[in-house]
Formats: sequence, C-alpha cells, structure tokens
Amino acid sequence: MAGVPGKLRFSLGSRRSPIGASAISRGALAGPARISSGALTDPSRPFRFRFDGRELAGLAGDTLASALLANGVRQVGRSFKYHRPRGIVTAGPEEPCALVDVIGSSGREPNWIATTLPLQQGLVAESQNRWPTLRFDLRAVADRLGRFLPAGFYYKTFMTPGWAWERLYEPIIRRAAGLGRLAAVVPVHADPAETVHEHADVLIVGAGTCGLAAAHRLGAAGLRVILVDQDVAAGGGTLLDARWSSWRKSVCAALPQWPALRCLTRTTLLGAYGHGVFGALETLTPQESARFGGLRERLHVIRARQVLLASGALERLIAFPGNDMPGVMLAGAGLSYLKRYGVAVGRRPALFLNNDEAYEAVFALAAAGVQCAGVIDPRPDSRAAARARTLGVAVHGGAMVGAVHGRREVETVTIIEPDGRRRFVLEADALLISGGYTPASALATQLGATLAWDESLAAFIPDAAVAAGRIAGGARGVFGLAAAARDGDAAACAIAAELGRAADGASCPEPPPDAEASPLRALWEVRARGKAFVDLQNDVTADDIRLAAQEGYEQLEHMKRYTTFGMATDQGRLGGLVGCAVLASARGVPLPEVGLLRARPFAQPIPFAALAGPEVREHYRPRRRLPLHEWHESAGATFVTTGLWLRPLVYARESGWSPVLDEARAVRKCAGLTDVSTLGKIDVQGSDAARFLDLIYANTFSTLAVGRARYGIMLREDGMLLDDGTTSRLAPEHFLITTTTANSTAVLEHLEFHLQSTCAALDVLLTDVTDQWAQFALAGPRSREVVGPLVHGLELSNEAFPFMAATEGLIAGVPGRLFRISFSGELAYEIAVPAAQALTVWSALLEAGTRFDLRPYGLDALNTLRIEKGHLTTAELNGNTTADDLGLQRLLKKQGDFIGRTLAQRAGLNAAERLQLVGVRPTDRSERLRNGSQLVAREAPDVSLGYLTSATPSVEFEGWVGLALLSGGRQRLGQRLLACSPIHKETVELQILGSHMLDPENARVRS
Amino acid sequence: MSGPESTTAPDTRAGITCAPLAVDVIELAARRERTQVLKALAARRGLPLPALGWVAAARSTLVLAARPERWLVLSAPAPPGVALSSWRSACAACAAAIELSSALSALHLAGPAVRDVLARGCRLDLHPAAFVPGSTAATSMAQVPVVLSMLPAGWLLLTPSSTARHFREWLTATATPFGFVSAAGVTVASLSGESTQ
Amino acid sequence: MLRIPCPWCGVRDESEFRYRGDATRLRPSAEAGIDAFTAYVYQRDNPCDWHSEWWLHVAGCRRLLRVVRHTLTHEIRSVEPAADALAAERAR
Amino acid sequence: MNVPHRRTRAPIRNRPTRYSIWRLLREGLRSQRGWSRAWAKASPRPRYRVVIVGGGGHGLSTAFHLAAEHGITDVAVLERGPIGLGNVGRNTTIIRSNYFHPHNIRFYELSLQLWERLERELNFNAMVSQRGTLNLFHTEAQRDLFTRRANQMRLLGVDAEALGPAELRRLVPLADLDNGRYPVLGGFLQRRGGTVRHDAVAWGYARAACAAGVDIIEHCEVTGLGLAHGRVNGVQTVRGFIEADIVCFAVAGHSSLLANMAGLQLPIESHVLQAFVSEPVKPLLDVVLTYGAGHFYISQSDKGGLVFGGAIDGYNTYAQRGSLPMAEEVAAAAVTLMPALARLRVLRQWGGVMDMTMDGSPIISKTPVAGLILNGGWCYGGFKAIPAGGLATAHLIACGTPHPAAAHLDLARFAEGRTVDERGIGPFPYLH
Repeated sequence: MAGVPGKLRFSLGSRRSPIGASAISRGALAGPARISSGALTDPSRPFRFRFDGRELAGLAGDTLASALLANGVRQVGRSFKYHRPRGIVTAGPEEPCALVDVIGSSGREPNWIATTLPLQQGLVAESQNRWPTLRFDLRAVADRLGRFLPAGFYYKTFMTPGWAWERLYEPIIRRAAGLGRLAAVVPVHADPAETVHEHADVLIVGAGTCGLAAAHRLGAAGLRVILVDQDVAAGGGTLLDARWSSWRKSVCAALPQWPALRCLTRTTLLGAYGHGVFGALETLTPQESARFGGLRERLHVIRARQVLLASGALERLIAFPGNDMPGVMLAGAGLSYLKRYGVAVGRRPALFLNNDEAYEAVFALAAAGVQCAGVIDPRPDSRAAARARTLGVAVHGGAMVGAVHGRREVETVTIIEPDGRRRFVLEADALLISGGYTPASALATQLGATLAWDESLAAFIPDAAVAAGRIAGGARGVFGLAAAARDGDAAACAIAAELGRAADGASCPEPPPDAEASPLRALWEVRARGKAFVDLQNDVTADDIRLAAQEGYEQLEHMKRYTTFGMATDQGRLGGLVGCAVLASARGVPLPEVGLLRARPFAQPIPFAALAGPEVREHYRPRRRLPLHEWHESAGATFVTTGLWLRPLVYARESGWSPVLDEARAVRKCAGLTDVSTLGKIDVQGSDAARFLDLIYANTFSTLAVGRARYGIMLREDGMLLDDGTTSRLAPEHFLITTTTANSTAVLEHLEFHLQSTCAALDVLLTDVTDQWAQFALAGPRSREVVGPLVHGLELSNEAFPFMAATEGLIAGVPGRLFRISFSGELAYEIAVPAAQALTVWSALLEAGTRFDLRPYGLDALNTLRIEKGHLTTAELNGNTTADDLGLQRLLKKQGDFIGRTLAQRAGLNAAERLQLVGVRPTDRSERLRNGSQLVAREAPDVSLGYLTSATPSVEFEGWVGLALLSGGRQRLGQRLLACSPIHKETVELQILGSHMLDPENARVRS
Repeated sequence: MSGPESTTAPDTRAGITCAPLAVDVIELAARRERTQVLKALAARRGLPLPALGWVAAARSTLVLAARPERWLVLSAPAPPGVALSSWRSACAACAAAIELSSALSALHLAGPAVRDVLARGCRLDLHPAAFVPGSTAATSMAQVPVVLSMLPAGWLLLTPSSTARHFREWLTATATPFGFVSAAGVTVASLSGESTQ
Repeated sequence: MLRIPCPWCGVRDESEFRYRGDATRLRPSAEAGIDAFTAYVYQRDNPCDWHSEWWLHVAGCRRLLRVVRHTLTHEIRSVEPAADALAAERAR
Repeated sequence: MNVPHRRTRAPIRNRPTRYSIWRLLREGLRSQRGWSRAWAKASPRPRYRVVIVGGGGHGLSTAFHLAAEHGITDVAVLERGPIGLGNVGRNTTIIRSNYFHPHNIRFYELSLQLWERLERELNFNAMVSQRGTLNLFHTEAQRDLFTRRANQMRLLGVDAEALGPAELRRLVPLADLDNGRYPVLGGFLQRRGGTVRHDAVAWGYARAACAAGVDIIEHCEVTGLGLAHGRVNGVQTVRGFIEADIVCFAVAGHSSLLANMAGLQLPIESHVLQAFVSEPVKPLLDVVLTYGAGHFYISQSDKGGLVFGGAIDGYNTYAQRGSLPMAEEVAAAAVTLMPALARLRVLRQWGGVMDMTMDGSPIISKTPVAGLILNGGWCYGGFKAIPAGGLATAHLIACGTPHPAAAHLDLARFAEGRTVDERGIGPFPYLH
C-alpha cells in the first residue's frame, strides 16, 4: 500500500512547480500529455513500446499506464460483463480496469496491471476482453441489453431444454467471460522461482512516513527489522510532496547504518498466516532478474516476533452514472501521474471531491499550469475550497456530478443540486474523483483486529494493537503524513518495549507540519438515471445491489456472491465500502450493521510460479536412487518410479513381457540377482527390543533365536494389516526389521509413535538404516553355489545355514549380513552390505555367477515370481485386508497383547463374505488376465464378488496366473468365475485356486 | 586454522564453495538412562560428547549432537567396519553404535553467500546471532532431511545418500547466481582443527 | 502456519512435524475389550477449544511431543515430551 | 439404479416469482420491480415436527426432500448466520460418482442423477455442468486401482472410461503428460461428472423448500438440546426454545460440537480444507482434472477463474482459513501438471472446516439419542452428495429406516468393523 498516506493529505503550502518542469522543453518528452519530467521518469532514456499494435513512446521509470496516458491513450480495456469502454482509474496495484495482456518471449501473459507494470524498451501489450477490436467490440451489445441482464440473471433462465446448458448457453457464457488469454502451450523450461525464508524481530508493512519513522526507531534500537513496501521506492506520500523530500532523504540515508534492518521495496505483503508468519512477494528489477536467471518474483516467507502494519489507506470512488467512463480517475491517481511521471491526465480536468485532502490534486494541477474546468464539492465550502479559489479555480460548492457524457471518453460533466435538479453542464476532458479514504485494514483483520466505525472519517478503523503486533498511521485512520510519522514512532516504541529493548536511540528528524483540513462529507452515491458502478471490474452497479437486497440477498456475503461485487482481482478495494453503504441504504440500516467485505489472502494476485517455488516439474519430488543406480543404468535397465525411488523394472529397453520372463525363468532354472535395497530397514536395539516387537508384530518375536529371521505381520490398531516383512535377530538385544518399500516411512513412524507413547518405558532404540545397507536377493536353485565361495568360513549347507537363517560376516571381503529368505519361492539368499561397498559385492556375485548363467532381474520379474508363489505386495496389503483375508490367520499369536489384536475380533472383520486371497488361472490358458478386473458369477454378471489384484504371464505354469481378493474365496477353491473388465470389453473365465500356486509345501525354499 | 579456502584454490568470485567430505559416521544412541555412562565412556576415549545442538571436535574427529541422547561421530575414512567395531564393543552396555557411513553423504560449504543460499531452502534462523559457530541442527531442506552444522571453518551438511544427487542438484541451481564453486574434497581433520562450544 | 516450540530443537515450522492426533486417548489394556478399543480408536472430543495432541518431530529430534493448542486461534499453550506428558497423566 | 418414484407433492405456500427468460424480459421493461424474495425470512414458531439444524446444502436439501418426497412441511431449518455460507459456499464445486466401494458408488450415483434434473426441479439455474471429471494416473499400481474402480462402476451401470495419452492430449492440451518426474500414463474419465455453481445450490433449495412451506430461520444459533428420558424434544436457540419431535443435525464441520450437546462423541475430527481461485482468463480447461502424483484438482468456472484445491492441512482446527505451506504445495502440483499456469496468478485462498471421519466416508444415521438424526462426516465429499444426502436424510426422518442407498453410512459401522475406507488409510482422519 505504498504511498498511501500520501494519497490522504498533501501540504497545502507547496507553491513550487513540479520537480524540474521548468528545466525541460516539452518536445523532449515522450508523449503529448507529458508536461514535465516526473520524479521517477528519466527523459534521457526514451523507450518505444506497442499497445494494440500502435507504436508509442515512453520513458524509463514509466509504468505502462503512465506511458499510455502520456500518449493521450485513455481507453485501455473493456469491462467484464457489459464490455463498456474502460480507462485507467488508479495509479497503483488496486487498479480494477487497466488490465492488459503482455506478449513476451515466453508467450502471452494475461491480466498484467498497467498501473504497476514497469515500462520496458520494446514492451508489447494488448487490451483484453474485446472482439474484434478495442474501439469496436461486438460484445458491447451486452451494454445495450443491460436491462435484461440484471445481477444474477443467469440463475433465472437457460434451464430448458436440459441438454442445452452444456452445449449451447454455457459455451457462449464461457467465451464471453474471462479477462485475458493465456498461451495454451507446455513451456519447455520451468520458470525460475525461489522461496526465501526470513526471520525478524519486527516486520513493518509499508514504508510511508509511518513505516519509515518506525523503522528508524527500531533500527536504532538494534532490532532485526524487515521493512516491506510494494512501491518502487520507500517514502509513500512523501514522494508526492516536495516539502517532505529532505525528511525522506535523511531517514532513508540513516536506515543503512543498521545492518540488522532490511528494506524490501517492490514487495507486497500477501497475507498473515498466524504464529508470526507472513508471505510477501517481491518483484525483481530487470538487473536483478538477469542475475537470477530470469527470476521475476521472489516469495519471502517471513517469521516475525512482532508486526507493525503501516499500510496506509486507500482512496475510494463515488458511485454516479458514468463513473466508469475513460477519463474518470481517482484524484490521488491524477496527482500521482503528474508528480511521479509528469503526465497531466487532462488538458481541462474537472474534479469531484468530498474532502480537503484530495484538493492537493487541484493545487498541483494549477501549479503545473493545467487549467481545471472546475471543482464540484458536495460541501458548501471548506478550507481547501477557499484556497483553490485564491488560485483562480472555480469551485462549485453544494453540488454533485449527476452524469458524465462523451462518445468514448469524458467530454462533459453534468452538475446537479443535492436534490437532483440539474445545475449546468461543464466541459471537461477528465474527471478526478475522491470519495474519501478507507484504511487498508485487510491485514489487520487477518491478525484478528476488530473494526470500529468512525463517523467523522466515514470509515472502519481497526484496533491499534493486535496479538504480537500494532497498527499505525493511515491504516488506523491517523491521516496526514506528519501525524502518521508520529503514530508510527509511538507504535515502534511500544513494540521495542514489548521486545525488551530501550527505544532511546536517535529519532528521525522533525517532520513538516500537517495543515488544517475541514472534515469530509460522506458521499457514497449520486442517484440519477444510468449505470452507477460500485465494482468497476465485475460491472456491478448500485442498482444491482438494490435488486439483490430486494430478492432477499441482503446479507453482505449473499449480496457479494449474488452480484459478484468485490470478487474481482482488485477485491473491491475502490468501491468496497461504497457498495456496503448502498446496501445499507437499500436495507434502511446504518452502515456498520452491514459490515465490511472480508479480505482474504492474497493481498495481490500471485503467479503460480512464485507460489510454487523451485520444486516443480522435474524437481517436484526428490529422486531416491539406489547405491547401484549407475550400474543398473549401464546394464541397460528400464527404470520405474515407486514412491520416491527409481528401481530397475527390467534389464531391457524394449517393452513387452519376453525380457521379463527370460529374467524370471533364469531364476527358476538356475539363479538371478536383484537389487532390493529399497526395502525399509529399521535397526532395533535395547534390552526390551523383543518385548517391543511382540507388541508391534501380530506374531511372536521374543521366541526368535539369535541368527534366525522370521516373517512378520504388523496390524493397525483397527485390525487391518499395516505391513509385512522379515525381521532378524542379530544379537539377543539387536533386531533388524525390513519393511515393504512403500510403507517404510509409515512403519518407522508407527514404531516411534508407540515406543514413545503406548510403551514409553521400554529400553529400545530405533534407527532408520535404509540408506546404510545395499541389499541383494540372490535366488534360484544354484544360488548356494554362487554365494558359497564368497562367504569365507561360513558353512552354507542346509543343516548349517537353513531356511530363515541370518548371520553377520564377510561377503566378498566386505563385512555384511547374509539371510536365507525368499520372496521368489526358490532357494534364495539376501545379502546386505554397506551401500558404499555395494558395487564390490554385486560385481563379485555376478562374477561368481557367470558359470551358472546368473543374471540380474528387475522388479517385473520379481513380481512374476512372487505372484506364482502367492507372496504379497501393497496390491494385496491395501489397507482394507485383514490377516485372515490374506490367509495369515495362523500367524496371530494366541496369547499376549499386540497392536490391532482386539479390534481384529470385530464381527465385520471376520464376516464370511469378506474378500479372501486366492490364486486364479484362466480356464482357457491362451487368455490374458488384467489387474483390476472384477470377479463375477456367470449367473449374476453385475454383482462383484471381488477383484484381481495381481496378474502375470507365468514361467512355471502355462499361460497367465494371478492373485485375487474374492468374497468367501477359500470356500470357492475349484469354482469357475468370470473376470470381467468392462472398460476393456473383456471377460475371461477363471478357475479359483489356493494362493500358493507354486510349491505350496515350501520344498524349494528349504532345498 | 585450515578451512577449505586454504585447502582448495581460493576463488575470489566465489560466493559459495562446495566440497564433498569423505567421512565415516557412527551414531551413538544412549540406552535408556545410560546417557551419563556413555558420556563418561566417551570422555575416557578422549571424545567429549557435546550438549544437544552443539558440535564438539577432538582428535580429528567431529561429534554432532543434533538429536537428544544421540551423537554422530565423524572421523576420517577407515576400512569398512573398523570404526564401528571399536565402538560397538566399548559401549555395548550403555549405547547402541550404528554404522551410518554409507547412509549419509557430507558436504562442506564456505563463502560469504552460504547463508543467502541456505535461506532459500532452510527454514531455520541462520543469523549469526541465532546460529553461532559450533551449532548443529537436524532439519529439512529441498524436501530431504539435513543435519546442518556451523563450524569455524564453514558449514557441514549431512544428507541421506539416496537423495544426495537430488540435494546436490538443488544446491548447485540455487547457489549459481551467487557464484558457485565446486572444490576438491576436504578432510575431517581440516574441520575439527579447532574445538568449539 | 503453525510454529511449534520443540523442547529439544527450538521453534520449528509445522512442516517439520507429523501430526498424530488426539493425545487424550491412551491405549487401553489388552483385556479392556472391543468397546474400550473402539472408543480409543474412533471416538473423539474434537473440541473447538484447547486440544491436546501428538506431534512427531520427524525432521528434527524425532521425538513425540504433546502439544496443547487452541483449535480456533491455533495458539499453542504448552509443548512437552510425550514421556513427561504421560508421566503427568499417570500421576493424575 | 433409479431415483425413487415421486410421491404426491406438498401443498405449495408462499410461491415465489417463477423464473424464466420471459420473466426476465418483462422485468427488464419494468426495471426489475416484480422480483420477489428468493426465500422468506421466517421467525421461529414454538414447535415443529422436524427441526433441521444447519442451513447449508444438506440441511436445505433435507428440508426440500421432506416436503417434496414425503409431504412433511412442518419443518424448520435453523442457521446460526445467513444460510449457505459454510462448506456449500466454500468448496471446489465438483460433482462425480467415481468411487471404489460399491455402496458409495450407488449413493453418489443417486446424487448425480438428482443433480441432472436439479434445475427443472427447483426452477433455479445452478449451472450443473457435466463437463467430465478426469483422473490421471502415473504408475502401474494407480492404473490397476483405477481399472478396478472403473470396472466396479460399470458393473453398477455407472459411466467410466479409460483414456490413453493421445486422447488426454486432445482433452487437456495444457497438461504436461511427459513430465520427467511423474509422467502421465493415462487417465480415467467420468463424462457425467462436472461442476455446479455452489452458492446457487443453497439458494435454489432454500427457495424451493420455502415455497413448499418450510421455515428457513437465519441468525438462530442452537445453544442446547432439549432431552427427556433419552429422547430429544426440541432445541434451545438464541431465539428461544423450539419444540420438535425430530431434530436433525446437518452441520458438517461442526457436528462434534452439536453432538456434545447430546452427550455424544463422534468418530469425527474437524480439519480445514483449502480452496483457491485464480484470476479469470479465457477458456483453457474444459474438464475437472485430478492429478495422481500429488493432492491437486482443478477446473475452470464459467466466470473464467481456475478453481482448485489440495489436501486438508492435516491437524484439528475450526479456523476457516488456509495456511501458506499447503498453498505452496498445491501450486507446485499445479505448475508440475500444467506448466503453462506458471504465469497465471492466484487470486484468493480460503478454507472450509470439514468433518473428517475415521474411515473417510460420511454418516447418515440415527444416534443413540432417540429422535436425533445425524447428517455429517462428509469429509471433502459433501458438496456432490447434497441432493442424495438430503433425500436419504429425509427418508430416514420420514420413514424411520435408512434409505437403501445410504444404509452403509450408519454410525454403528465403526464398532462393528464395517468401515467404508475408500483408500485403505485407516482410522487417521488427518491422513484421509
């Protein structure tokens, strides 16, 4: 809300002409309407730019809006609903109308706010929401038909025939709606973005006199301060008032002496998120942007112990017929264009003001030699009016603007008496209006401030203090640059005290005094024939609000949603209070009873890119890579993403089953080697380790002998299976848990939670060692012969190292662990070694295996093997299956407590019709199976009895095999059912088998 | 003291210098109510265990206390298993010694822009007054866990080895605008030269 | 956005923690029966008021914390290690 | 399955202005003087047969269906503030019936069928727009889950189809299907899914219910429950005690607080779900799109704004506001799925408080307190369920037996182990 206090009140003393005006000859200045070089523009650096194809001239320091006005361009867009011509209304981010498409190197970007868009050499901009052209827009017919399109008209028609909405009405509405157009392509490169985490003692929002004075005070007190302001420079209102330039210069010169104080200009506070956290969006200068590889905005996440809201106030509009015509503009904006950019917004502007502060525009125009057509003021007289007269400006007191006329922009202004009688018509080419000022209280309310109605200011004023923060200056109705500065300084002292710091440092120089001003007269709407707008972007008129009230949408929130009032990109900053006042009078209640629109984040629209930060697209999630990732790559593996991991799917580039089945066959025939390092590994140590595992696992581990492994299942407390895996006892008080890849994080947290809550007294230490250990499965009838030679001094005979044995020892000279466990259903070993030595051992195994045609196999082959064997993955452990469902009932320990024990006994978890795990094969061996097929009986083809979880072509059996969850499955062995996949128009007849299709007696794994 | 600036070619344009650190990591986790015993034992072995949040350095070894009752002992690489077995036998009664040399990958950062770069991923307050030399903390950056330590000789980052490449890519991209220089490896000795805390 | 003062690690952003829900529910004894476990697992006070809840500091100390937080204002009244919280619970 | 056959309508009282194009033209010529209130501002009468607490989507829909289906018009809807400003006015406006659980498919399909004829039934254009809901998948495992779901839907006669990359490119040209991290392998489309203008749903039901004789009483907060020997006999409100034979809670987000008045504890936690809207742009997204590699769904409103959301913030709260981390997370998913959005701007974020149940499915059920009916626990599926939720709740109130399509949503399912856990997450509301 930069510069906002400045919009409030300007010295009445300044007689000096605008900065440097005399020095510069008009010819040298870009644009006919530029009468001087403004405070921000640099006549020595002219820019060329294009608007709607027209080549125009501007200056460095211009915004697009100021450059357009300098070139006399008034109409810059069409309105949302009626497609009425619209011009530039403000000089800041609160602009509702001047939104344009910018065509840049990266394509078309919609809805740039011309009043804040810095002009650049060669900028190309286009007006929005018009067809075919801005001057001639066919959709403007909506304006002619306006009387038939009142607020919410679409709720009352387009209902028949039923099909017509999607196919006829809606497409038309959708095409008419929307503002700009977005280039609908997939950009090759991600936009650079970055999120910066900030910490401060105090965050000051707004660097007007209030914020600057506070920053000076807190900086001197040695506090860590972040001062943000959305304007291109600190100073706020002082940038528009020559009397204040020395004060501003001395304060801004003082701030850098305190290294703990940072000032972020071009930075908008987006919202307050509680616990002292704020989001702020910084727009980078071209130079900085170049340094940061084209970065345009930077998101700051600020954590502050205290916050000071010095965000000032906003000038508001007055509702009267034609108040949306190009050439009608806020008085503060007119002043801003004159002072900052040297642009006169009209050759003969009229002004419609209800407060003394806004007269500063009159004085400045007069001083710049611009002849005012006259000032219309509902107040009979005022100090400022008197002074305007002394400058030879005609002031029409006790009058109002009843209408504005002109073909495309303001030509005449009709002046009426308060009772509505026409007084006379004034020739003018612009109309500057001011309806008073509304404190920027959005952030205050987000911080929990309550608002109180102030009759004299005709505005809602927030409390001065909120939790961990204060509100000062214009933001709480303390208007006037000097008054705001004093208020900011006082608030700063209070905050310093809050933080236990003496605030006795040097205070900033004495500010020039504020001048006396007569009170404003609240004026919301001038009622006369024609559309009087309260929301310029969404085309909401005062009549719309009255209609809403008439139809019962009289609560502010209802009216807002019914009329779309205040829902535009400007969030109703200009007309918000005006609309509320119109609603209040329609309901015949005082304004405070209606309340104020709730302002939600974001205070300013924020690009997706800036909010998303750098972790998008390629980097959306980290990649977890296996210790042997490069080896797998060089071996020609195709990788698959499972969770965060990249795993070798198959060692072939081409898709299809044959390479997979070759790998699987090798395992069944002789031996294969696969990388299972992604398995979660949790090191469990402590004198209570066994007790703890007995509680965590549904089966018993305290009875497990050292040097043995056991397959275990964990339940959730609700009795459903959480995870499975083999856990080994390496020493009496030392276990190693392996979890499924998918659940490793969840299981660790499950264990940590229970270790610290349900059994907090146990002596157990849990450590995640997943990344420490590379783990390989060596499977196949010849695997013993492969690994044997590599484990010196370790007897691998069935007697010495039987199925489910586990030991530590040297493997290929590397200290590691050897387990005799099998997922494939073959004689198999799992070898674990430190990840750093993975390659040594893996190569040694392959080397040793060459005689046996040992080959690496990927995840697909592993899956084929385990399906044949009937082993489980997350396809079966899907969070809705019980131990009994999967045929693991026998594992549940008979006595002793364990997680999930009690609730697993609930009737619903033991119902006969529950889905149980079975094996399936197509009766016609030539037919394929498909995961996700539904199982049905031939006689009831629309009643699902279950579904296929996993299927694969088999290397052991002819054709396909699969696993399925089938209602009452174990009672259906031998039955024939249909597996149907309607979305593929497939139906296959199946025979139902036990889930352990391969070697049910486990002879192979024990061989 | 010998920081990376001396061990590697100093680059005046470098805002941030990044070097890998080859190191053995053993985690000592005190058994329930055995913390004092472990501390005494470590002290006898000439290795004072620092308080939570601090780094101690002794005998070309760094000890990080980033988690309560747990210490990461960083020492120069030895043959696999050597570092572990010495601790395992010594502290069996009072602590678990867990080998994490392969689980963690270590980076050393130095240069004027380190804080600026870290602030683009690290949510902690790294202001010199808030995170003084000798501090260590477990947190997360770029979506991966990080143990972040500030030493007199610069910054030490430990991240999981499975995401080390991801983290290095993130760091490089983030640091480039500040002048990113990739340097040769540094040694634990060069970092532990000076005792802190 | 929550900032949780971890007794071990200091004030940290909520993104470092894993929420574990209502901390007033303690696991019943093995014999307590289905109703007791149903209440433990499923029934919640869910107050619009001060709420005692578990947070696991996964990105930091990996300790389980009991946080007392207001569910409307999000103000945090107390944070303590689970062990201490449970000890106090038993004392009561 | 078909929508139950319509019974004899209730006698229509205070009939509002009939909406039509002709009426628009007529009012246009007489400066809109003839439009009447959409719903009357009723004051509480001392007793009603049925009192519905909660003037949101489900409460108003229940009232409408009590009148329209069962001829029960001695009904009051009590709302703490103005109607329709809870979750019915805060959601991402999506309707669909693509669920895993057969019972859920039946229930939400019933709702979808009611949506399809909502406007003619209410004479209020809620802009039911069946533009299709599209779920993307990125892994084989996801494909299998979606296949299973789509096949289950088709078995029940609900539309679902699988789309390949080529069709996806045509349907959502902005989606980066080849994204290097989680490439899109395919998608599943329910063409009959889509969006509805959310506010209009509340207003439309309110107007129709009011027309049928229901009292809609705003600014009437319920402060207590009248109980006598284990049965409700009314509600205490800020505007006095109101007698009632049956009291129905339809206050999702705050169900626990009202249940506490009856001494009940529910299997519910309240969590905030955020929603977002971008600045309006010309049409660029024609379906409701759901990402598979992160919590993110998005559609474009008729006004041109992109409406999108993600997961719940994940800790108990009653604060209707969003947090920054979730906003960042959602935006990251958005840019990853549709990189062209990078330069579009997000306009607003807001939050709605959800009843998150322990199994992620809603509750339409009698309670241990006689005469007290609960409609709640909608998690983030409440909006799409408004027509069927109201229909089923009205049926339970009027007939005393569960509606066949909602029988599985009873409270007893938790104790009996019949939970309806779509994604198998378990009793962790903050993870659903």
